[in-house]
Amino acid sequence: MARLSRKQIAWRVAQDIQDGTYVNLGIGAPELVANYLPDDREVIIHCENGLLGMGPTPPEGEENPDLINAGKKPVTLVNGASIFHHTDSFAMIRGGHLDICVLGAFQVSERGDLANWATLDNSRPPGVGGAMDLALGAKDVFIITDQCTRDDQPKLLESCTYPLTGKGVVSRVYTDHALIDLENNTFVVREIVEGISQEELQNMTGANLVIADNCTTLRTPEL
Amino acid sequence: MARLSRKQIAWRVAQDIQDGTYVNLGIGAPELVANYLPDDREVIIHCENGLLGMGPTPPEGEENPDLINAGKKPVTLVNGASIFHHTDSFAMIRGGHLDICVLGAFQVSERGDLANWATLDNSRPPGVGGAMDLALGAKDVFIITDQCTRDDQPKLLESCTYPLTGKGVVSRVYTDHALIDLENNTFVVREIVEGISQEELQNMTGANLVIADNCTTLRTPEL
Amino acid sequence: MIDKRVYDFDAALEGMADGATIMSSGFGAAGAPQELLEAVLDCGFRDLVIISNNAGEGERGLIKLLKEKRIAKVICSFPTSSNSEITKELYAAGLLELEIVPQGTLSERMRAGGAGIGGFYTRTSVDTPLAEGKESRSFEGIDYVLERPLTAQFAFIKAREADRWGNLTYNLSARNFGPTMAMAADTTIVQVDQIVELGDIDPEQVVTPGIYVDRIIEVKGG
Amino acid sequence: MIDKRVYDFDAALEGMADGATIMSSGFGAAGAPQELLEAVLDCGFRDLVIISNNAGEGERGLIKLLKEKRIAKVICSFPTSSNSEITKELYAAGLLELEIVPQGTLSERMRAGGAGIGGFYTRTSVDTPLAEGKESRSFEGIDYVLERPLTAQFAFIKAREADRWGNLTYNLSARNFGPTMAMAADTTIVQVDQIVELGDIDPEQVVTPGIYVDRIIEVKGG
Repeated sequence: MARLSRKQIAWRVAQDIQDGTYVNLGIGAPELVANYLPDDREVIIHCENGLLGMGPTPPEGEENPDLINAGKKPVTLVNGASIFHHTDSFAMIRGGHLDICVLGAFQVSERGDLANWATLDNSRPPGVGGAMDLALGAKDVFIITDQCTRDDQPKLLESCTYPLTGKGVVSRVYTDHALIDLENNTFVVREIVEGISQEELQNMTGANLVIADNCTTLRTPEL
Repeated sequence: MARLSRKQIAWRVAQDIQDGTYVNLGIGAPELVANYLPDDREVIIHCENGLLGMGPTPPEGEENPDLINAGKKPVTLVNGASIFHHTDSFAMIRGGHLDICVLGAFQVSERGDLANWATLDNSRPPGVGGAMDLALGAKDVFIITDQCTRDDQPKLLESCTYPLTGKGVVSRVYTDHALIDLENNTFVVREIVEGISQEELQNMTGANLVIADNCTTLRTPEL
Repeated sequence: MIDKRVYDFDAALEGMADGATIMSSGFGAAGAPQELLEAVLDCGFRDLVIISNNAGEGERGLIKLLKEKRIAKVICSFPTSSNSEITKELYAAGLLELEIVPQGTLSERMRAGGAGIGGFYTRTSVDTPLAEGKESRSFEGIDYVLERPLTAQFAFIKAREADRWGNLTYNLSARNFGPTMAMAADTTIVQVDQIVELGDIDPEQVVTPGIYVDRIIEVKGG
Repeated sequence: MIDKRVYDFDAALEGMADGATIMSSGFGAAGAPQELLEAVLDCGFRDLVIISNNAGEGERGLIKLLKEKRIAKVICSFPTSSNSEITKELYAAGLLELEIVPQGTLSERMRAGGAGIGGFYTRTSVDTPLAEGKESRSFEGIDYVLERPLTAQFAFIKAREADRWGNLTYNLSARNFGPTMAMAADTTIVQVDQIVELGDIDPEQVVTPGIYVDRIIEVKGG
């Protein structure tokens, strides 16, 4: 069955990030988005640990352990970057100044609820990081996730069963099979990857899908 | 009757500011304290408008309109100074980080209440500035004031009649006639200027004075 | 391309209207955006609500707007200055509304507005007339008042340097309210001494990151 | 003369005891005061309460203290790291208490502790398990939870440069929690790459003013 790679999902997200956007890219798959931002756009990447204007990964041997991103990976700064302390960074996040935050998800509900920090397994230590701040603070929250878990459980649901990160915060979900907007407490499918039928997509989803009138095929380069 | 000048009161205050003290000097007479700090002490002067490490008044012609103190007078910076924005400056004040603040007063009560921002005359616009923040934030609040108003009304009272700046905040009062501590809701006289009797001082005060066992003569240079 | 530079005051003030709420940086004259304020005068706007530590100083900026009766209300910590009588005159004549806020509370309320804080508890103003009508509350035996965030449609700021992304540095104690006001307004308009190339400001020395800035106008000698 | 320099770790840690509450700067390994933390290990202190964004990273600092079971509790946003299993093991064995605080709330609570704020309302964690047991409140139809200030007996901070008054600069993103923790602790102890002469740090480039710093120890290559 046709399915986008993580890189392809990240590519698709990148196309939606307009010139002049301030964006925070969460740890994991969202970090890949930085690699696919079109060259003709100036997009300013925020890192929760106090950077605005993150640049590409440094060449091997030129990493600086004091210049890292939220995923604790070495990064660089672009011209026009700024550095600030953590409280100022989260004032920026929580004060609603970021246009977009891209996050991963365990579950998303049709009301836009996001669960991405804890499961129901209490044997492992929980950890929330900046996810709750980002989910509530950014003007738009974009989610990168698979349509289903590895054991074929849908991740897009009527209601989340895992503890929430934030309620009603998700704007748009990019999955391995589709691009889905959250509108009026409904999953509205905008784009579906080639080779997936609407029925197949619905079967992989734990809530009712509405197919947008102008729903198109989700195409990406090979990545 | 023997009476200290403003400069002499400021001199007396300065003697009590120990090496290593972080001190804020309020607008007016408190500003004079900076001129009399003993040379062998490092005292770091804070200005509410975002300076730590205020230096002396610049020579004429070398004033910088962007380098001023809380009284909006041109100042300089000492080696080791730092500059920060207003919210950080008041976080410093309100967070209890300043050792001493020297302020003027309209009235001080025997419970240490301070009134120094508004009278009962409503025809003039009120203005509080940073007085309330300083009065509550500094570890010790020292007051420079005259024992009486120009029309001979006592300024040290059982209770303030003017609107308060802060309740129970004053540690010590330096007047034109005496040095008086606030202890257990009582004015305790530590030093009296030469030529003033205890009775005369009591008659200029609107609350009961207790004379400390070791009360001495308040001596200052001619200034 | 992100380019926040504008080249005349009409462009700087786009979207402004009568009754606008404007935060204006500065402590006395240091850091006061006099040219931006005077452009508002020239544009004819009235009934302004000004949030500023002082209601002007000397002869320029807010004092000019006050003299022309363009300002309906000032939210400030200290409205009068030693070198102007206009605030006293307008207040005595009932032509100017004043809301007095302790200086630290004023600054912290703007920070709260910019940082998504719904309210905070401070000891400042407890047991004073400025706490009247405010909720109070005790934590561990210490009394606090509840203060709410303060935001504005516009912030006018004076800075030293800016690049086209809006990163700012300030000159010495002229920094004062600029960084906080830039966070707290819908539209932040900055007059700068000098516009520099992107990359000319060391990232560690940026005081206000460009994300808080909407428009920059160079005012030489401003 | 104000001289906050100390020359060995015993002097740096003076007054510490078993059960101490310590804020420790750093985001992952960037800005983590590894040598100060390891000095605590060498001094034998136990039952420590650590406030830090992460419960260690790699092999050093907090990880060493965890391995030696010196830490009773960690208040943090994210306790585990990709390169250490010790936190998971201790937690699973019931040997480590964890208090999970959203990262922005953690930082803001420390700021409140340093700035005299009695509490603040934030949207973060509303409708989540991390808001359980906390007061909630609605302002203008938006829900907030009440968060209280966080302070500590000690803050351990890594900085780039210091002068003898304790003015600090930081290196790039190693700045992270240092400036806030310095405000929030009774005693702030800083390990710096380099001690410089008073006056060598431009007043406009000081990130942490010396008023927040109690002791400085130079750790070359730290």
